[in-house]
Amino acid sequence: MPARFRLTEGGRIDRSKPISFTFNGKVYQGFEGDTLASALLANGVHLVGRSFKYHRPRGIMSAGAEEANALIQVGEGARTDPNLRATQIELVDGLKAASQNCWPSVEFDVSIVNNIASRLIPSGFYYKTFMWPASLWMTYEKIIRNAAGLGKAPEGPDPDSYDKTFAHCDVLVVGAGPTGLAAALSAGRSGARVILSEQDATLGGSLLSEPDLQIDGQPALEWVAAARAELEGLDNVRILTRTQTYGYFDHNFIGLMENLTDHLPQSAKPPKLPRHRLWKLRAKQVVIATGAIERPLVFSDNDRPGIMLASACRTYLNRFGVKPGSKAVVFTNNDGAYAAALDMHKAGIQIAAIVDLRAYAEGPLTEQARDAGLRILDGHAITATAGDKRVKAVQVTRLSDDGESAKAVGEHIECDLVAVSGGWNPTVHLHSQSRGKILFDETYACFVPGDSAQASTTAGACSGSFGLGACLSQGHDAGLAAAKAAGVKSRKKGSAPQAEDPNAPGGADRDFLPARWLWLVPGDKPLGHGGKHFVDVQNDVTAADLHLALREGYRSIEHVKRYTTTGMGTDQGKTSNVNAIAIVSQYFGCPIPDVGVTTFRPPYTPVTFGVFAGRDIGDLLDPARKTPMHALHEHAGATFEDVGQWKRPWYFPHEGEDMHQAVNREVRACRESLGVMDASTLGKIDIQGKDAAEFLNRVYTNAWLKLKVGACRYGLMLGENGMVMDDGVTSRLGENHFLMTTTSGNAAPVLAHLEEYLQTEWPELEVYLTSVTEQFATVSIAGPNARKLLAELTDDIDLSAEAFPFMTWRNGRVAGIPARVFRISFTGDLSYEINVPASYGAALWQAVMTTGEKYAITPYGTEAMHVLRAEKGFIIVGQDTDGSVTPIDLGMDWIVSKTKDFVGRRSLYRSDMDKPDRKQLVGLLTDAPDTVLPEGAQLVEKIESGPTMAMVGHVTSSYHSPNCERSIAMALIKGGRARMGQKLYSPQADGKVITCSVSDVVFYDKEGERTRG
Amino acid sequence: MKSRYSIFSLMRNALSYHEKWPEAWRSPEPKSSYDVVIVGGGGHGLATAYYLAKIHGIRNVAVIERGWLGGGNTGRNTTIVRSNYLWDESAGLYEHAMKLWEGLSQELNYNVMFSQRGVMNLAHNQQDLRDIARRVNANRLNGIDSEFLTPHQVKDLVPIIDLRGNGRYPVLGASNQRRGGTARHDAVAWGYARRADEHGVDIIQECPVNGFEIENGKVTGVQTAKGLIKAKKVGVVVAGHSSVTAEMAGIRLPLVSHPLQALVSEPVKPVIDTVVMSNAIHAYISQSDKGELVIGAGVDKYVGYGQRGSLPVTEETLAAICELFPSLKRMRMMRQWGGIVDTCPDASPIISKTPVEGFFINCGWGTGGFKATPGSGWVFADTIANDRPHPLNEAFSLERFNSGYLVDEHGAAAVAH
Amino acid sequence: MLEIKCPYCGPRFETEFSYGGEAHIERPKDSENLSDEQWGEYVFMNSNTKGVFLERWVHTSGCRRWFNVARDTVSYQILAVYETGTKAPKLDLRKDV
Amino acid sequence: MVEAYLRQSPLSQLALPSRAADETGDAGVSMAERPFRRIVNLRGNPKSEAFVSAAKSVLGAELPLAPNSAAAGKDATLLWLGPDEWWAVSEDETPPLADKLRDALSGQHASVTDVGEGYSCIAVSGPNAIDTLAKGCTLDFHDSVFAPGSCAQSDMAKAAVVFHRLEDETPSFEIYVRSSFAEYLWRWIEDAAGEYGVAVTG
Ligand SMILES: Cc1cc2nc3c(=O)[nH]c(=O)nc-3n(C[C@H](O)[C@H](O)[C@H](O)COP(=O)(O)OP(=O)(O)OC[C@H]3O[C@@H](n4cnc5c(N)ncnc54)[C@H](O)[C@@H]3O)c2cc1C
Ligand SMILES: NC(=O)c1ccc[n+]([C@@H]2O[C@H](COP(=O)([O-])OP(=O)(O)OC[C@H]3O[C@@H](n4cnc5c(N)ncnc54)[C@H](O)[C@@H]3O)[C@@H](O)[C@H]2O)c1
Ligand SMILES: Cc1cc2nc3c(=O)[nH]c(=O)nc-3n(C[C@H](O)[C@H](O)[C@H](O)COP(=O)(O)O)c2cc1C
Ligand SMILES: [Zn+2]
Repeated sequence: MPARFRLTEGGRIDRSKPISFTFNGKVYQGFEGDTLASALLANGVHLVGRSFKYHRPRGIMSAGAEEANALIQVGEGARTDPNLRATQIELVDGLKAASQNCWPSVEFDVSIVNNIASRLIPSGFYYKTFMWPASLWMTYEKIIRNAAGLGKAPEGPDPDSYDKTFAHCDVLVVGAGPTGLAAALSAGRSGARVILSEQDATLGGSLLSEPDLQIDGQPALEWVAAARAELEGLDNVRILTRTQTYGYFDHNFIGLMENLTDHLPQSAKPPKLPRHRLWKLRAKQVVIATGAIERPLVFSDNDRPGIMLASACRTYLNRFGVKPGSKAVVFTNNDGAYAAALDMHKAGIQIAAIVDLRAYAEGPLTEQARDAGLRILDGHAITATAGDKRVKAVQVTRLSDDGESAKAVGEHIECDLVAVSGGWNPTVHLHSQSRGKILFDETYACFVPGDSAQASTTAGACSGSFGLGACLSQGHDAGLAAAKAAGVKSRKKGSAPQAEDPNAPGGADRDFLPARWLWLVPGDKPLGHGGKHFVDVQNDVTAADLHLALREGYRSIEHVKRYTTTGMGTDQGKTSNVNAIAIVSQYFGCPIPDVGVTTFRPPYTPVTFGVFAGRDIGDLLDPARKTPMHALHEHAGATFEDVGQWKRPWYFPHEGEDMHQAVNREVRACRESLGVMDASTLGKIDIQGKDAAEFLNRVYTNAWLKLKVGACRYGLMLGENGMVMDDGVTSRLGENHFLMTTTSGNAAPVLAHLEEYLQTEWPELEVYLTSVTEQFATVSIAGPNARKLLAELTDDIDLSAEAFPFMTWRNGRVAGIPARVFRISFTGDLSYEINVPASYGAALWQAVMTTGEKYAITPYGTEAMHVLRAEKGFIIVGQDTDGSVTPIDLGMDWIVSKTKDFVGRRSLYRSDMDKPDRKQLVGLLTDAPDTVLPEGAQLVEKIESGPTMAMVGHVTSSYHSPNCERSIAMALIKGGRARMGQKLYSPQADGKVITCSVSDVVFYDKEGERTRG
Repeated sequence: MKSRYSIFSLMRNALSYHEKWPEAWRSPEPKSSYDVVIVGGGGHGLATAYYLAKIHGIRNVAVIERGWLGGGNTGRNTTIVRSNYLWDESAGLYEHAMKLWEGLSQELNYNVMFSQRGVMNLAHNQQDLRDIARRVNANRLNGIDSEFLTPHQVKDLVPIIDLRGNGRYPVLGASNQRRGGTARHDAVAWGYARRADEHGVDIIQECPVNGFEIENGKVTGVQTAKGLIKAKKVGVVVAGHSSVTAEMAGIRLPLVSHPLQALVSEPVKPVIDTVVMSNAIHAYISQSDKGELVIGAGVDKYVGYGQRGSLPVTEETLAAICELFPSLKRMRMMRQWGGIVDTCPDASPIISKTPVEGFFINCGWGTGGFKATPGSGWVFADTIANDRPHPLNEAFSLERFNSGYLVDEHGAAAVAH
Repeated sequence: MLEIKCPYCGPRFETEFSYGGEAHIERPKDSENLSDEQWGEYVFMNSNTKGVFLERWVHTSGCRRWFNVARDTVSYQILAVYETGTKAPKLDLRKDV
Repeated sequence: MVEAYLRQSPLSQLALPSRAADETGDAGVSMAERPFRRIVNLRGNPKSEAFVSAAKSVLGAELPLAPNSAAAGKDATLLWLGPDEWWAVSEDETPPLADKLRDALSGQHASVTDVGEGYSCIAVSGPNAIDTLAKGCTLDFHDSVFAPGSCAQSDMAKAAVVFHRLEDETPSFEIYVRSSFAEYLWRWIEDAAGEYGVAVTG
């Protein structure tokens, strides 16, 4: 059964492909090529939603991206999308759509009481009330929140995937109306790499709504088809339909969002095709050909369903073959809207009247309407409208000469459609986003682009040229010029397409003038006393609201916007902003440009969050860096900890063990027999050059010139502010060759820090730095049996304490693999770090594990390592320091040279640096040896009864130490070193207090015999 | 008092079709001289003027604003208010502000919609957990409400959160300040403006300050687009433009100004009832009373005076949001903008006297000064009125960058917002 | 997203670079003899220029070289790129400030 | 030397051969791991006659001096990485170059460092190779900008990489990535190429 308002022929819909969909639970039919809006209109459905604040019935107002009214919830559950514009939703089989912001239904919405009470809730009412009693605000707020919002957020994780891509081109053309097509053709023919972006599914722009125009001697749409075919044949041109250019950023960087699958039924979506794609495009040149948007008139109760833009009526008729009503009143201030009257008349819609604000209606189209015998009421205005869920009548009254008031009693005209035109606004959004100037054009009463700030031009209706002929030639010229400016040497020229309008006097170059600019159409009652003159229909902002804001001193247009919320809806004021500005200018009696405009911001129309994430979510959000031995650790059941981007084994629980038990076992193994850990993640920097030692001397706090080849030394690195930045062991591999290690998380920052000083402060130093972090896999063995194990694995290194002492390194073979073995220790036990080529890391690990079996070799993770080093009082940069700690604070004066300069040195001597109450690193021993202080616990000198207590410091590291058989902690305490033995208290969140005393920070093997043994 | 706002005045005015509402503030021409000129009509400047008049009885005050009042960062921030800062000095200052927030609507007779819906900072790794514990403990001992939440408690408060964070950013816990929340940013500026005006303060908009008159090391006036205005004392509170403005008085500051961006989604019915912040993955989210999701992103790394942020930052932030809240992937960004924030090396503000006598500076609030607005104005007014820092802002002197006594709120304190 | 012309690798996107703040600030050689204030000036103070700013960048994801850039901090237009250790070229500062 | 079979490539965990088995017919993108490349990082001053000629004597070809360009040496492919930095990349079987370079350059301000163990190489080719790479990299891979024979250091997704475009009719790239990022990057590219069809090859 064909829908009631569908024409039997005409339009670009495919009548052979019916589509069924549901709206508010009811099933309807449409055709391929329909939008949800056109299909609803074809079925006579005009009431589609409720407004934000007053919950007034709202219909479909436009036929494009500017739609402010017909916002729809599409889909269900996790795959639902709120606030979609019905005018841009392509109809797809099985589409489920529903009205939003209404309860229980769009037909009967209880919140309509807000409309009745609207006198009490003008703009900004909430700033003036809900203040008493103060305690009730949270309750009021809850009610306000529930009433606000439009659609509903999805209810589960989005099952769809999103994509993003970078792209480059010589010329981006935005908009594929006649202007954009002409530009793409001329630029494409010249050989430039062109991208053509069109938000619609189809090329043609406004031509899709034009029945009669001709271009280059053929019907306009045949020209469009030919243009498309030609462009598709050029391999230097890419056409992106369903792709809005949403943002114009610095350096001609442009954001586009492509919709790839929303128009396909679920079953027809290719499984690996993402839903939306973000294009991040660098264009050498941009041609903005985004057209213009028709402006509504601001008159009394201008928001009823059935009140639409005149151009939208033409689009529904000509593009979709849908009659938007059966009896229409056209309301205009210009000649252009007569095209809508004529088209509707031709299609059999009764034109009850054309109400024209102009004192005398004239113009080429006006004359045609006169000739066609249509009733024209010039010098008249619609002063009131009636109809609950759809407009059913208007009151038309003669205007005073100045247009300020309506005379006498008007005529009541019945209708079910009002087609409105208040002129046109060029779509200058992108131009303005690019920081291009915009100017006010007095003739057309609209803002037009001024000078560009970036490599872009505007052309066609977007630049304020409304005739088709001008659009085509401007587009053509802009495309050519852009290609040239992008440095393309033209292959061939071609001439601009020529337009004709066989039916129209004035030909294809007519625009919508003459017009009369009457920004606020008088109603039958004073403003604000009865009917509502909506400016922003989505946010329910009326002209009276604007006046109220101005009266209250919110004079800047930016204040007006924020106080009334005009232009702040999902449409961002595409149809309302200019009207609001004009009404403000009238209030002040100043020229419109003096009011200024609010800032155009991205996006042009809303862009899905998911597309910004693309595939960079889930396990691709951030690289999980893995060592060569990772799989073995996984196999061994390790629990991993993130250290920077690295995955490091945290501990290796045996079956039935909790973390505590596992860590205790691992720690004990390292002291009693043999532990092994994967230390591959340590940063490694290869340093070569004749000034390498001098360089180290400048970046570390201690001295490096005399380190012997074959030896290693611990170093501390500061920032220029004197605070500890990193530490690690550096080894001298040759006279001019060092290998530096850094903490795992700091490898890149340290290399960057070194390069910075090398290149910018000391370019005279002959030093090269190369990251070799991943060149080596590092297996660290620790424990009394470490030497024995190593002895079994190597036969070419003399492991005796004399030949291979602590803090030296040797080359040799370990398990047959060429290796460099360092005798260094972070655990405080006999320990070796074996470095082998990374691809042998797993092999070495396995060899060590197998050979170590007889020593009950125990793999240990970062947690056990932390306990072991804490037993020795070794710091971890980032845990025991926080960017506000100096080496002196750490008690590491011994490593700070007094005789040379180094990065950060001078900062250590500032006046506040040697204050006795600076926080210093000390140990803490709890009174109850089994109680482990929580890390992050704060300490006080005495317990007060009240909530506030003066803190003296906090716990940075704290563990149960199996080797000390008690808890141990490290803490930064004000003047800590002078407090040895002092009792401190740590109040816990649960009210308990842990008592402890200040101690030395080394808890185990104070003499370091185990390390050196 | 000119016209009290209340439900009754609203009803009364409804009868006269809201045609009789008085101006919230005047738009006066500047006088030739003032006791104090405040440069910058953001929340901090307006609050300073208000407290100067209200508490210190200094009513001959002008606030000089380059554009429209509240149009700087006050009008473009993500509105998060909390006081759970780490160091004693910061805690003192922000908690003072918090107490003022709690009575601000009544104090100003302007509903600033201060919504104590709670502010949560997520922990994603072991070091986050340590830092949070340290801060929560410190807060409690400073008398600031602060609690640790387990992942399950987080989920209860924010049902749409994905605790697994897909493995990369699991939610291991959070700190929570229940008294924290949001406030309607514009209303804060407007409310202070209205009350300051009522106390006689002249608010001069659309009037850039171009220089200062300084004689013998003492400030005597302000050069503006509307001519020279004499002043006994000058307080500069211009956020992103602090270096530029201080330079006019020959003062150098340790600030970097760069764009910080934010964005809002389309409005929807309530989906998230608290404020959730994740420093590790750069995302801050709350839902405004109107229904938009208000999302704060990171800063562009470079110096910038363009009130816009770059796309990579948006991508990173929204990826984080999608990661934490997978059901929000289909929501859409409605508007995106930037503000210019002035960050200090230690992420703490400067509220200080300067080498120029009578010339005071309040800046360096960086990405997080909205929450301090009432407190900042309060201590700054006190400092200006008495020519010496109030104990609450003593630590925030300019001098600290020489002596080394920094109040380093980086890292541990969850800096931003 | 800025496009920065690395003097060595050619034009690349902003994300390949790291920012290094103000250029031409030399590290004092005799920090010993500086007052706290002079040292504080070197470590912390910043011109933070609105307008054409001479700043340092490093091509982190490319050649890892440091270099200098003259950039308008309002329009973000890049007026010049030049090597570390060389003087800023003469610039037409009227442009777009 | 221990048995070479004990060596493991960074992508060995992904079981690429089994992925190769479910290869699709008309894949837009082919992917493969090229493990165990030997890479020597060479630093020196290209304006120094001595440096350039010493390098040439070992490598058998001039070091490429034009930015982002590659050259074929006797036993190694030479990639320009920066104004004073190159890679000499060779297959595992070829004789090691590092020591020879070190000898030839001794006494000069230069550095020679083996780095190959720290990298894996992922080959990506096919009609949609460029579309795929564009998803993760800001570089313009168009023929007119990044012709066959070009190379560049850049980022791919969130990994730092070196691209080398091979002299091939279908777009073919080799992407060198630090081993620890290899698995991430492989999966990222595989996912990005999904819509074009992916074939994993030997
Ligand atoms: C995107 C974003 C999100 C943020 N989110 C939060 C948050 O969630 N929570 C939080 O606490 N903080 C947040 N902040 C920070 C917060 O907005 C600021 O710290 C705070 O608003 C600063 O207030 P102000 O009054 O000092 O500055 P502003 O409001 O910027 O006021 C300064 C005023 O000085 C004027 N001015 C400048 N130069 C001159 C001159 N020469 N002459 C006259 N007038 C001049 C400016 O026009 C401006 O109006 C955010 C900031 C941004 C940009
Ligand atoms: N006589 C009149 O009253 C009058 C008024 C206005 C327009 N016109 C006619 O309209 C036509 C204007 O041609 P035109 O090509 O300049 O404009 P157009 O409106 O025909 O085409 C603009 C195209 O840009 C697309 N677009 C807009 N913003 C976009 C974005 N951000 N991203 C992607 N696509 C976007 C639109 O979907 C549209 O297809 C001419 O035929 C002109 O005569 C006439
Ligand atoms: C908390 C908050 C909520 C906002 N909500 C909206 C909104 O609902 N609609 C809208 O258009 N803009 C909204 N904005 C953004 C403003 O329109 C505007 O972009 C911002 O104040 C910056 O000003 P500018 O874009 O004029 O430079 C909001 C801003 C903030 C700070
Ligand atoms: Zn480079």
